[in-house]
Amino acid sequence: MQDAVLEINNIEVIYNKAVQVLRGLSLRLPRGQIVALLGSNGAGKTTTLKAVSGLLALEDGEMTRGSVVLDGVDTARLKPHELVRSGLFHVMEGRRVFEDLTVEENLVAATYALTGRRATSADFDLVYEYFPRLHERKRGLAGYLSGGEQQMLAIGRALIARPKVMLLDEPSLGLSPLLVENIFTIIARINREQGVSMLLVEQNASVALAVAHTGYIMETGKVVIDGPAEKLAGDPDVREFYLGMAGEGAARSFRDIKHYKRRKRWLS
Amino acid sequence: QEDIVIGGSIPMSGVFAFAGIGIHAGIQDYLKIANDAGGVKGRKFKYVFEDTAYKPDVSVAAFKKITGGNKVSLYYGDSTAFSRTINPELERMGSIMMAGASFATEINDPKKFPAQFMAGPDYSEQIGILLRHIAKEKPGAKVAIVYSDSEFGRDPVDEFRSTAKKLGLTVAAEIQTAPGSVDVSTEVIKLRRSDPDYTIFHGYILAPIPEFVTQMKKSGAKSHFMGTFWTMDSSTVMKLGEAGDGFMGVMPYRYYYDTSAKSPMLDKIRQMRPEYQSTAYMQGFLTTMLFVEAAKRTVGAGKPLDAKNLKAALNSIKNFDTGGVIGVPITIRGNSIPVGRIYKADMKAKTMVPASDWIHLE
Amino acid sequence: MTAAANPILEIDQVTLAFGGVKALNGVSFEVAPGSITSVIGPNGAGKTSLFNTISGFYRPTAGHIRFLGEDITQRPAPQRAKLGLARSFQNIALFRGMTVLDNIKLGRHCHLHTGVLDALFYYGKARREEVRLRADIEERIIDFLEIDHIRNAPVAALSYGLQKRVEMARALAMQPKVLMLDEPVAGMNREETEDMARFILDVREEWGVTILMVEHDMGMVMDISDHVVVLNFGEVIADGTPAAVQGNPEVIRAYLGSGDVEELRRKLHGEVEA
Amino acid sequence: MRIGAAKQSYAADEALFDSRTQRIWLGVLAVALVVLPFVASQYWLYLTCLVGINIIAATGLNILTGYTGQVSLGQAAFMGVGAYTVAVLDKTLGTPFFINLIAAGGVAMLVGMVVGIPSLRVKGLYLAIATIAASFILHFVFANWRSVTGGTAGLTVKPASLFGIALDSEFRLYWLMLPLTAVMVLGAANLFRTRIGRAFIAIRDRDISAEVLGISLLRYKLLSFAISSFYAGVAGGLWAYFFRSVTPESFPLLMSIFFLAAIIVGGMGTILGGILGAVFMTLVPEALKMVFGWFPNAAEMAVHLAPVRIMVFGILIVGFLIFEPHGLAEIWRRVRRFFHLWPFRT
Amino acid sequence: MSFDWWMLFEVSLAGIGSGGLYALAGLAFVLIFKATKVVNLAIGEMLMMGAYFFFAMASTLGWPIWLGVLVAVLGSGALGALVERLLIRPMLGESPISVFMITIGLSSILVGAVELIWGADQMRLPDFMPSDPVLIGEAMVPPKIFYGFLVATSLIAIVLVVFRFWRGGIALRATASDQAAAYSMGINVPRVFSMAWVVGAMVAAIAGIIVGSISSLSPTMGVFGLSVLVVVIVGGLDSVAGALIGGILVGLVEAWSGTYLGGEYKMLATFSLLVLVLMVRPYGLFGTHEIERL
Ligand SMILES: Nc1ncnc2c1ncn2[C@@H]1O[C@H](COP(=O)(O)OP(=O)(O)OP(=O)(O)O)[C@@H](O)[C@H]1O
Ligand SMILES: Nc1ncnc2c1ncn2[C@@H]1O[C@H](COP(=O)(O)OP(=O)(O)OP(=O)(O)O)[C@@H](O)[C@H]1O
Ligand SMILES: [Mg+2]
Ligand SMILES: [Mg+2]
Repeated sequence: MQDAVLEINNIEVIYNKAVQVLRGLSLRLPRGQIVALLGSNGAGKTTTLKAVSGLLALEDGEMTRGSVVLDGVDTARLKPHELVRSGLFHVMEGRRVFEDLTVEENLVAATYALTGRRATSADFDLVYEYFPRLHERKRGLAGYLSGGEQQMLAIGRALIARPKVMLLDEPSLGLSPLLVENIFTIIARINREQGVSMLLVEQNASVALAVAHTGYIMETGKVVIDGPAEKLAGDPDVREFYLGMAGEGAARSFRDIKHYKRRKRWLS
Repeated sequence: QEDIVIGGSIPMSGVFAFAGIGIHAGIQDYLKIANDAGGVKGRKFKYVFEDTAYKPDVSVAAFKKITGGNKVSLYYGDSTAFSRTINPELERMGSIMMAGASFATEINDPKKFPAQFMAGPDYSEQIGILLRHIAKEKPGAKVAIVYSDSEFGRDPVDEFRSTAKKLGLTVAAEIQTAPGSVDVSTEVIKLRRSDPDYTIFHGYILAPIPEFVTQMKKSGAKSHFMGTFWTMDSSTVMKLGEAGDGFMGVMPYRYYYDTSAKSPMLDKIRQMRPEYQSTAYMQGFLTTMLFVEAAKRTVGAGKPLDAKNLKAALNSIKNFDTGGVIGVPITIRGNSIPVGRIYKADMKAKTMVPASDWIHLE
Repeated sequence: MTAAANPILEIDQVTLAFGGVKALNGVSFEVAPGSITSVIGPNGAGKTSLFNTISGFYRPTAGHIRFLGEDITQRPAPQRAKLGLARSFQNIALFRGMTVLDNIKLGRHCHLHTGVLDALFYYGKARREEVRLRADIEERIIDFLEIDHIRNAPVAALSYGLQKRVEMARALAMQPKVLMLDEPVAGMNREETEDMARFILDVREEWGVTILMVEHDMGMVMDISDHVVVLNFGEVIADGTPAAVQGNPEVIRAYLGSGDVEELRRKLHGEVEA
Repeated sequence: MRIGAAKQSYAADEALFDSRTQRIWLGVLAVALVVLPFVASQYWLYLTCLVGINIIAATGLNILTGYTGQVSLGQAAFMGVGAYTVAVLDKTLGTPFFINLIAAGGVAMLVGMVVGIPSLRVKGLYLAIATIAASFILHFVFANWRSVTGGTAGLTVKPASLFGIALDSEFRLYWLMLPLTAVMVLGAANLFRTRIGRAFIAIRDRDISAEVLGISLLRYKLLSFAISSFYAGVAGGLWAYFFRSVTPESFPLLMSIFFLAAIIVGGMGTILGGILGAVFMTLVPEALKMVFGWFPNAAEMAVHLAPVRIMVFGILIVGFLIFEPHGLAEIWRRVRRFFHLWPFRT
Repeated sequence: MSFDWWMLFEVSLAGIGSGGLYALAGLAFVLIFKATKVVNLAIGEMLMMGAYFFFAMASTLGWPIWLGVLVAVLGSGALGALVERLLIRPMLGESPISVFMITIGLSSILVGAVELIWGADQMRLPDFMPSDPVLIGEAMVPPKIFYGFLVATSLIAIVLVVFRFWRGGIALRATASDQAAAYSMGINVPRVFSMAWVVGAMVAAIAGIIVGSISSLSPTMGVFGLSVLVVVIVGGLDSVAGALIGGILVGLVEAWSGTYLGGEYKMLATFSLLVLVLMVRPYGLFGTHEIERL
């Protein structure tokens, strides 16, 4: 088996000491690969990523069982910022740019991930090369960027941090089709050129499965299917529920969808 | 036989705690003396108090609580606001005579406050005593008043103006400082430029007097500085440090350590409490003495203890010897005792020494 | 389908500038009554700004907006809502301190009449109005959007998809003539997207409400829209039927990209293997 | 959820007190309140009246801060406006107390609306501090507009009188305070069953989107200030009749903080919270006094009572915010739920 | 009588000088706000604590002045850390209004504690500054004001320079803007929080010692904090330079109104200034606008 840079072993997460969201979830991220994590709304994808990056505590969440192992080290005792400095970068859902900082200051903030050593201007140039739009607006406040521009900035910050492992939470959310393509191309490039391993949460399953090596699909806090991306993309259930294909490969039309509720086979 | 109850809204804590604690001790001590002497016709005095933290609403609550649970005849109140607030209630009840820590001019009006009195000169009278002293020391002098923007501070300002005029003194400046204002440099500038011979501070306990005095002295101003009753406790004045040397003020009672004349009551106090007692203590002590005297006279005349009778008894006091607490015999015509004396700070000896004779306002 | 003779909403040379940035620059198009019109365009093209201008949150620097033939450019936002312009928001803007039911009731605000005194005493008029409102919402909106099981839940506890649905319910409670939806299916998976598409189609069919929508999910946009407007850098670069827009080379270059997942996959993997 | 409380109609579901048990308890409470003045001591009646005044003022603040999200530290000053209105009317026109009280509410309302004007531009805590400014400016007016307010010495008020009976004792005043408090609280509760209350909450949660949904911010923020300060004004008017002496120092900033603390401790944004908070915060000092009375050296300890009271005041605010942010009302709800489900606890 | 220009000059100098003290206290406020978005209503009480610590060292224990100042400042820093750990950190992620009210509670606790330990009486700090007035032309500037102003402006200058050249300033603002996101950038959020409170409390202590030595110590000293609030609102809650400008502005307005209108107008004038500034610039003169988008 390939060496895993990140291993999630059988974790359980409870919010507010009351709501259990993850129920024994396990997942492996092989070094240098991209793993896609798919699932419907509220399945617990974001929660999984937060459990890994240690941001649960901020929202009254708690990991009650299981372990997360980063590069052979159990992360239980590491604080979120220590995790970041040891090479794990979480691009959070909803972009979360620092609204009253300028674009450039947002990037500077990310240099804290580099434990002391300053980012060179080459690092910044790299980001601006990937996202020229950011360069145009580098002195503007991030809060006034459009949704897509903010997403670019969020990924740009990750680039500055040069992590080993990147957790990406719905990077395509609200992006134009062209940008989705671009961003995923860039994600693939980063993965390839810099060997960054990535755990990718996405709703846009077709693109996610296109870029990923391996895929996991979760429902209500558990993994229900996993396997190589190509194999998942061929699975009839996945095709129907995540890719919107009507059986024979043709995309289903929205106008044809009638008023009936279908059930996912793996749930029944 | 029923006890005679003295209630008290006492500021044991809060900004006025230093006074409240003294007052409390003074009341207790005189009652002990009175009770040891057998009370009034075998009736003992009982003292019931509550801490008010010098807050009028708490004070009112304390009053309700004490009067609700006891048959109170005499009451010690802690502030002008309280005296005023409770006045209609006193009139309605008609059973209690009250005195207190407030020397507000307003209260010195037997028509408006028939059931109250104060054991000393009101603030206007205090200012009057000071001005009289000034007029005698330096006729035609320029005087200034510095007062705080509060009810306490504003109380005698009109009186200051008219009395100064009457005595042929020139008003150099009237300076009001914001309550709680820290930096008084601009006020000092104003004061310095008006170049008064005498400056009277009123409405403060301590701050900002030290800063005024220090800055004025350092800038070479030649003014003398004076204070009113609540500033004049020995320990307060001593906090002025070196700059306070010569600081003068009006005081209706003898200081604890004043042995310049015979005073059996002070001897008794010094015996009961070997350490220094504040002027607030004297105030509480003397108030209680007058409470007891009024009660004695009322009971002695066979009248019921109610506000009207107690007050009438109090006003029947003529040439009364306080045992030296006040240096001259006193007569209480209205709601106040308009007597006082100027004391001056001697910083080397760390005491207040008399600077005038007893001054009696008519 | 292009705009009919009497458009319900007319955007006429609207320009909106923030300092130096021109978010909209002479945008003009029309929305036909009863249509589903989609506005698409790259990120930052000015779509949300356009919505904000229509609903009155921003005042355009120049140009006019006409609704039902009337120029509403100078009207404050609440009045526009009353006229029948309802919308949902790109970043969910539910009132988190209220239950689902209250959120929906709030939508009806501008059509209610209870005054302060009525409210304080809650006698006759106020009470009747509230009960009528409740019945209407229950029967027409909650049933329709299939959210009866959550009507008393606080919105903060709902999943993303449900929140979007409640937002739509609130907008419907405003009794809109034009319903503006800003990215109604962003962040939803295929299944939920299909649900939402179904609701949008039904609203149009059963209630006769005109729909104006911003969305990046091309599958849905091209499928259910009657009319597509493409913005880029604050300017309209294409305007027409889905098919026409889809084939427009400028739109492909600025916005759509190849649009072919298979090609993308080949591209990504080809490079990975290389 | 109450077991077996299936509603028959939407009207029933919209009712304020929806279950029978609730109505029974309400009846019991009403009877207790009627009996109280006949059994309680003068002091407890005094406290009860004070609680009534504080409930009205706290409920008013709750409408503005708890429900509309506009933090105000001016409630005491608005009360002052009400109290002065009563005192001045009483002195100059001698109008009946009922008219004076309404005028107190009305004048405070106008002042409140003026203070509320910045709320359109000034948000959140900037606004809170602007209200501090307003209360200092009002204090200045009270202290310096001598011809009307009597300067620092203030004004005295004759007792209110009803059918020729002077309401000059706690016992008599109680019969004015109790119904008035009940009516004011009920009014506030009603408010939040209608569009106006919903608009307030919407403004609290997200004011800018509320505007696009048809709620005029100008109108509703001012309305909230108006209603809230009307409550304060009435409370202040009652205060004037209760203490019968009104001075600028009667309404310090600390009093505004007290009301804020009351709604925090009671529970912001619930009517019950305003009530519980006002009761609790008024009675805490009493409880402390009792505790201090238990010490053998009670007399010496008395010196420490006030500082301890100040500290406890702070600790309550902090403690509730950290451990029970929804306040006593939430605790009460939990208790109720427990008993409703008992013994079928889940 | 012609207008006394020297008096205006002298009064203005005094106003600017005491404005420096406001600015110093404002700096303490701004540092905390910048990092934690906490509107600290207890700022006046933090000043007070510093002054009392100094009193305990220099007067009660009779330590040398410099040691007293040092220990008081360090002690205040420790208190700041404690406050942050016990009261502020549990409120991470709560609404700013709740945290604001926490600080109201804090101010009450501090006042109670001081009264419990030292009593409510006014006390004097030992004099430790040169007491001869400083002459500028014919105008006399009170020494405490003059040296206080020097301390204030130098501290502010240091802070300005530090923020200019150190990316820590960005970390501070990033933390204030979004704590979770700051964490995910590798910023040690708890440390930024506690540093801000420690440094803020230490600056407040310095201001408190100066203020205390000018007037006197008492548990009501916290009232000073109200003027500080005006200062930071006028300058902008998160602007260091704003604190300086705001402080001087408020100092001048107080001095002029106090001199030419009377002491009772001081508060009125400052609060009117506050309302005026807020109406024209809702985020103060240099404050950051809150971003509002739909
Ligand atoms: N802070 C929280 N407190 C309580 N419950 C929470 C919290 N955050 C999330 N949840 C709940 O946990 C569940 C999983 O949420 P999560 O955000 O992980 O889902 P997700 O898979 O990322 O969904 P989406 O696709 O909508 O982003 C949801 O039911 C949500 O309501
Ligand atoms: N209040 C504002 N101040 C300054 N610039 C703004 C403001 N609002 C929007 N902008 C700018 O206007 C442009 C258009 O933004 P808008 O949000 O309308 O884009 P959009 O088309 O909705 O993009 P997306 O699809 O990413 O949501 C962007 O460049 C944005 O930065
Ligand atoms: Mg998620
Ligand atoms: Mg948008």
